[in-house]
Amino acid sequence: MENLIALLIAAPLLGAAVLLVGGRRLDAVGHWIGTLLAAVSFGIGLVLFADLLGRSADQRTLTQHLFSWIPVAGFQADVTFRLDQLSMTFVLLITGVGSLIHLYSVGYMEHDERRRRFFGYLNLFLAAMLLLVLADNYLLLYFGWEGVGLASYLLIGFWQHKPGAATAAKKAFLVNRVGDMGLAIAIMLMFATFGTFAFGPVFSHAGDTSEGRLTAIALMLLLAACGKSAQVPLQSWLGDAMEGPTPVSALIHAATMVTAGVYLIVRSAAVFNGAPSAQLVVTVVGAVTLLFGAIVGCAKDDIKKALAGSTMSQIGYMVLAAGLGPIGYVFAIMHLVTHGFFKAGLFLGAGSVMHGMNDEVDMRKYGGLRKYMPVTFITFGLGYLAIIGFPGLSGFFSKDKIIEAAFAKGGTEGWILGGAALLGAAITAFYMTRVMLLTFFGEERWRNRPTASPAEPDVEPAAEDRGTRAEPHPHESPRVMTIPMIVLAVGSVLGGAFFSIGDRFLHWLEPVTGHSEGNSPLSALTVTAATMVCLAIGVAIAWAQYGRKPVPVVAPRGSLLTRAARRDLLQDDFNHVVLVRGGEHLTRSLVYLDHTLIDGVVNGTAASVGGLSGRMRRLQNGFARSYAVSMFGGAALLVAATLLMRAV
Amino acid sequence: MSFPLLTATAVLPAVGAIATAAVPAARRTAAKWLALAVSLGTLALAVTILVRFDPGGARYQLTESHSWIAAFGVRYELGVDGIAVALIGLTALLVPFVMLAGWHDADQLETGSRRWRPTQGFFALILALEAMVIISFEATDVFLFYIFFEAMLIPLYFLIGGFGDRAHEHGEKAASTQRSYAAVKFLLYNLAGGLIMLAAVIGLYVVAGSFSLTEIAQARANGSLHMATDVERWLFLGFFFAFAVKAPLWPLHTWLPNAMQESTAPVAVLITAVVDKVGTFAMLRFCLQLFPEASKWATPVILVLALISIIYGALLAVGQRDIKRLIAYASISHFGFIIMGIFAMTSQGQSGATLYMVNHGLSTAVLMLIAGFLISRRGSRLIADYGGVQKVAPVLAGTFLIGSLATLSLPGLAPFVSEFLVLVGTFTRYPAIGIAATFGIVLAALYSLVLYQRTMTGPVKKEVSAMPDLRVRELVVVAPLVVLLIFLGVYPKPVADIVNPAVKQTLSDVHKTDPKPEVEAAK
Amino acid sequence: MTAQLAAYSTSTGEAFQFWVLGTVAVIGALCTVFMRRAVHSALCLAATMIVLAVFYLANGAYFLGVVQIVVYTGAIMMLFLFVVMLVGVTAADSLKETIKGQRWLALLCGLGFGILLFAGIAHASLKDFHGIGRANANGNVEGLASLIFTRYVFAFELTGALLITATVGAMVLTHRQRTERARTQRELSEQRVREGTHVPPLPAPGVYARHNAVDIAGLLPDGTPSELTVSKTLRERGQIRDVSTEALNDLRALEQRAEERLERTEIEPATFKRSEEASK
Amino acid sequence: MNPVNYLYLAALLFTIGATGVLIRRNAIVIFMCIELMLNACNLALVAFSRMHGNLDGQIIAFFTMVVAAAEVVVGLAIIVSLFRSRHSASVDDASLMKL
Repeated sequence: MENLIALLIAAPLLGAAVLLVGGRRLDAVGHWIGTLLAAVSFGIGLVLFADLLGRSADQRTLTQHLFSWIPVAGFQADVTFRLDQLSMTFVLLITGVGSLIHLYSVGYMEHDERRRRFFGYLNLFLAAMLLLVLADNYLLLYFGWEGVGLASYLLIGFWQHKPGAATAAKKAFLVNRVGDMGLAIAIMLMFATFGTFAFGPVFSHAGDTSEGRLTAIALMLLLAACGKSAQVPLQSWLGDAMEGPTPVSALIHAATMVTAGVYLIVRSAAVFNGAPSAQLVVTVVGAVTLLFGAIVGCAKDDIKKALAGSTMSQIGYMVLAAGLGPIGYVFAIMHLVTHGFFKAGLFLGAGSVMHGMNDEVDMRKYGGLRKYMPVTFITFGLGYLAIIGFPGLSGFFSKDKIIEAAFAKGGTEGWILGGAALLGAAITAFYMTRVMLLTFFGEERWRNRPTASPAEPDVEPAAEDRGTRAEPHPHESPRVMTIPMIVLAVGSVLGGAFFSIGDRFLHWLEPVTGHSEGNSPLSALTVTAATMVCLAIGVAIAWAQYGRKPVPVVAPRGSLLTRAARRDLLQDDFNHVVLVRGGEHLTRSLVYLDHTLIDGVVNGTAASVGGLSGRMRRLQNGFARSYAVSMFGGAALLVAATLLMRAV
Repeated sequence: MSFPLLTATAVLPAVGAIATAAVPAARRTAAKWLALAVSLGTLALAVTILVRFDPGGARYQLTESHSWIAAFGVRYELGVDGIAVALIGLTALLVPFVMLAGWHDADQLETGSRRWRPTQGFFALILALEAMVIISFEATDVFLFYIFFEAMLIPLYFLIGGFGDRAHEHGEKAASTQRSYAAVKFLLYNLAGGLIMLAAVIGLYVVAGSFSLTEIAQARANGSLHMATDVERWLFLGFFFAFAVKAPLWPLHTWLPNAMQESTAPVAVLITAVVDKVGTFAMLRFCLQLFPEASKWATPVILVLALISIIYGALLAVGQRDIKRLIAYASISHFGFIIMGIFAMTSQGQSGATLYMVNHGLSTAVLMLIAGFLISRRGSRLIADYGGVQKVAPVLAGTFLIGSLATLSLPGLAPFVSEFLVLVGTFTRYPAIGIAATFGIVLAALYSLVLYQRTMTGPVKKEVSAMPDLRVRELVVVAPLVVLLIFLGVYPKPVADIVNPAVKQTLSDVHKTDPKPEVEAAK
Repeated sequence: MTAQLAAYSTSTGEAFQFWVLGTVAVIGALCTVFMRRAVHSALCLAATMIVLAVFYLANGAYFLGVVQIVVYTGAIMMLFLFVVMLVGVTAADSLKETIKGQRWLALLCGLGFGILLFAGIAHASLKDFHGIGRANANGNVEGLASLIFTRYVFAFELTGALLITATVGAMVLTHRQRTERARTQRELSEQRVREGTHVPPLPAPGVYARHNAVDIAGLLPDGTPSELTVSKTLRERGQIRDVSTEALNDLRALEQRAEERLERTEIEPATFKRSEEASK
Repeated sequence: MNPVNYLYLAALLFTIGATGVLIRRNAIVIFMCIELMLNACNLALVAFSRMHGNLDGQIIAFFTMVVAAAEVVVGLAIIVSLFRSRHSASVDDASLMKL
């Protein structure tokens, strides 16, 4: 059984290799090869899952040792895979949702001549992500970690002819690199502390070292998580990442990339449990991001960016939960899975809408689409209900649990965190309702629209490159795109219930992450009630603002907060001014210094030597007599010298 | 007396150089093929060395020893340890590719006259350089090493000054002046270093009464040869200065950007991927073995300088407008890593440094050669003159991307392994410096991706719209290197196994052991 | 005083001789250096050398003394004089220094060197000396000969070779090889015509000059001397005598005398520009 | 009188000659000065030979004369040819050694 683990990764990797090296002759079938191999990986995953279920809870950890990767005295990095309940969950999520997105892309990318390459990148993405979750030591995890970064770089910048896309891709990679730096330092710390960075020994000996060290390691891991999961302060790349094709957004947000951070934290539970102060930081980061993303989501008119904001805040929920320690780990993962379903559904829906609307992304130019694309409407609607946590749907269970856990943290922290979570729930309800209303209800604002495209800063430039801005004819997407949406919708409806009824998920994960009931000041019922209230308020406000009165096609100037939120709460501007500008000045001045100072010293010496010799050269006036004088003087000196020698 | 394999490896290219130079002007192509054949033969010999070398065996193997200048006890002593084997392999491997890449570089100088034979000269010089580099990797006699360490400058001087890059924003005239400036600068820098080293070599002879590395190292080890502290330090500085110039360490680095910028891509590859390695290699072999105490004494300063090189080189790379210059500064940053790994005095650090020498050779070769192809197509070295190449020449762009990713040491590509080893090795002994050096990986990502984005992505520039994709010859050059990059990134064990024993011995020379982890969790 | 005496001791006579002739020698040397005309220098040098010859004799080096007179003052100085003649006897070169600081440096070095030598000699305590007598016991020349042809024979032969080489060298140096064919009169005249210079023969010296020495430039109608009339060699040596004013001055003197005789004194003697220049 | 005086005289003459070499421009006069120096040396040698009571000094003086003769011959020949080509015997005119 263990030997199958490698195949999980091998299948998509093979796909990537074949598709990228294969060349044009594969253009015709490339996308099917990619999809097939993703599905194959999913199949293997299912087989292994079945096998795990067949074992007793403590037997559910399989490891496969392939070969020794970097053998240097004392530094042993092996290519070893570890499949336990946690990684199994991820494997199923990644391959499952991933395959669906592959299928969807077949339709979505139909008209793109570089579709084969696209599928190659998708497969690479899956492979890297699988490597990340299956690694048995941190260095191998780092391998997958950076692999994910690369794949996201390639996919976000897939439409490379768009400068915006290329820049967004570069930005994503760089911000991730900052996180990676954290991971690298964490690994170095582990090696210096434990002499190894394999999961087993590190976790088992986490208790033997000082809390200070553990905190340092944990914080570095958190930095890494922030980078990948787009948590404040490293969240800036997520919004721009929308430059990529919509399936990519779905993949990044739902199945693969952003979940990696949560995985890292949960996986390193042993380390975090030993460092409470670090955990506090984690929760704070989670809470802040949760609100940050939600606020940003409210202001965006670009449907994808609005969804991106929601992703940010949902991941915030997960990180918050993960920061709560054993109380929250399980729920973090659970929310991650459910979120994987409905967020993928939402993005695919958004993609479907754009597909029907000539790649228009500005929601203010949508409206009343429900009768033109019913399937999309229904699936999207179910996803919407799921994400706002409508009772009975998956989001309800997972999010509710997290809010409870937040309160269960106890003390003022508990109240603050719980409050933040509740507030987040309200805002989520608001902006998702907004998206829903703007897109599928109201009058059809896309008819006889004003010609000139408005120039808000956050209007998606993607529209220029493919398709024209002629009046669109909304239509339902082809079957190959709708099927995945339907499947995901079903998942997002039933998932939560399936997991929570009888705490299935809890028992499944507990052996890995451990679990402890906190002592919540509030009963579960009160929390749920509160959540419902917030939800209702959010929806109501949204209805009041967008449902009742007509929506202007051109966004109103809006309040200060709105404008700030449109600009990602000015966080990008901060980066630009401080980092980009500062960096440019620094490098430019350094280049100047290198030329003038260091080179100048060298050339200066050369010049001075030249000048000196030029001056010496004047002594050679060519008159024999002056030479004679010097000779005579020299002779005199010699005589003097000899005499002195004799004298002394 | 068995077959002198090492001598053969060095002599073959030397003879080949003479033969190539002797080919009449009309038979230009024949000269090219002859040179290529010779370099391939050398590669075969290098592979033989690799096979015959037994990692578990004696420290120096395949040794040869003959009396040469008896008066000064100078001996013709050759011998290879794991590090040398790896680097000889790298050299012998790169040269054929370099030749293929520069197949037509000398043609533009052809005037058709009978007496003027630039093509023959170009290839002969490359072969001569190869011979000298190889023998300086093999030499275990300090004086012998010194001679070839210096002689290397001669062919390289002509390769830079004579066959330099014709592409220049201000036209042919400016190009030629720039070229000669670069060549002279290169020569003066290295000569200065060499002369100081010569003084140190003589001093060493005065102190030790022998030039033989093995003898002196042994004597140092068993304490029979005692050096006064300050004497040892001065000698160490003399040696180190020369090596620091050759493997440009801040602030002795400014010759490299000019040299790489003005020489054609293949020559630039030879400079940074092969010749500069002699410097770092010599630090590992001579500085540490001959002057262990002084090495330890100088370590802090050198580490700081290396750190500065890393950050400084990366920052300057970000600020460059010229593709080759950018790559040059990136190399400076990487050499910072190598030197840091050497002087971290941990087995991870030094193994990493040695692997780094090999991997950096490969990655720079890929990046620089493709950059060369790019420049030869467009006729400009300025980054701003490119854009959207990815659209018209996907294969070129793809390989270029792989090269850039290797430069930013992405896991899965060879440089990552070495870089991470160096970082870990440094961190375990000097945490602060290790962390500071980690910033280098972010900056590396910055300049690599900026380079790729500005040249390859974005809307297609008019000038590049007709650019052809990689030709077969170019593909033959690039593909194997790329494959090797990936292979060594995923499975570096073969090289590591060869290197590790030598590193262990070097560490024992300086009486250093790896710091123990705080918790013995490995057991 | 006899040779025997001079051989080993220094008599008061010799002392007297030394001081007198020494002074002469020094003066001669100084004159050699400071005379403006090469001829005078040569003569002064000859004087010094003769004095030295006497000193040699006084020191018992009879052979050298004779050789000094015969070879140096006889042969070498004559050689010098010949060359001087060739270059121009009357040619006087100014002692004005052209190279900046050369003279002062030279004097400084000379002074310092001299002082050093004196100091050295003084420092070397040379009190006792055994005279030359024993060495010259059986004749000075025999003594020299026996040494020359025994101990120094090799050096002697070498000097022979040296002399031969020198002679040959001198011949090679002074013998000018004609690189181009000498041009015939016809060609020369044709060239003159072509260049339009001196188509007629050059004017003869002494015309309008009331004087017919070769080194005197003939006068042009306005009374200015014409260099062309003097031969090239003299011109190069700068040995042209300018008598253009003499005649006029004579005339003036004559007229003045005539005036005096006729008691006409009020007439101011006309001043001639040229004569003034000549008097400068 | 002490024969050392001869040495003093020789030194004096030598110095004068040397100075003359340095300050005169006329090649011929320079040569004369050189001769003067040589003679001074000879005088010193003769005096030495007298002091030491052997003839070696005189022998050397003799050789000096021979060498001087040879030197003068060649030197004058050079002067002559120089004068032929440049119509001047000034050494400063022959300043081709200048860079």
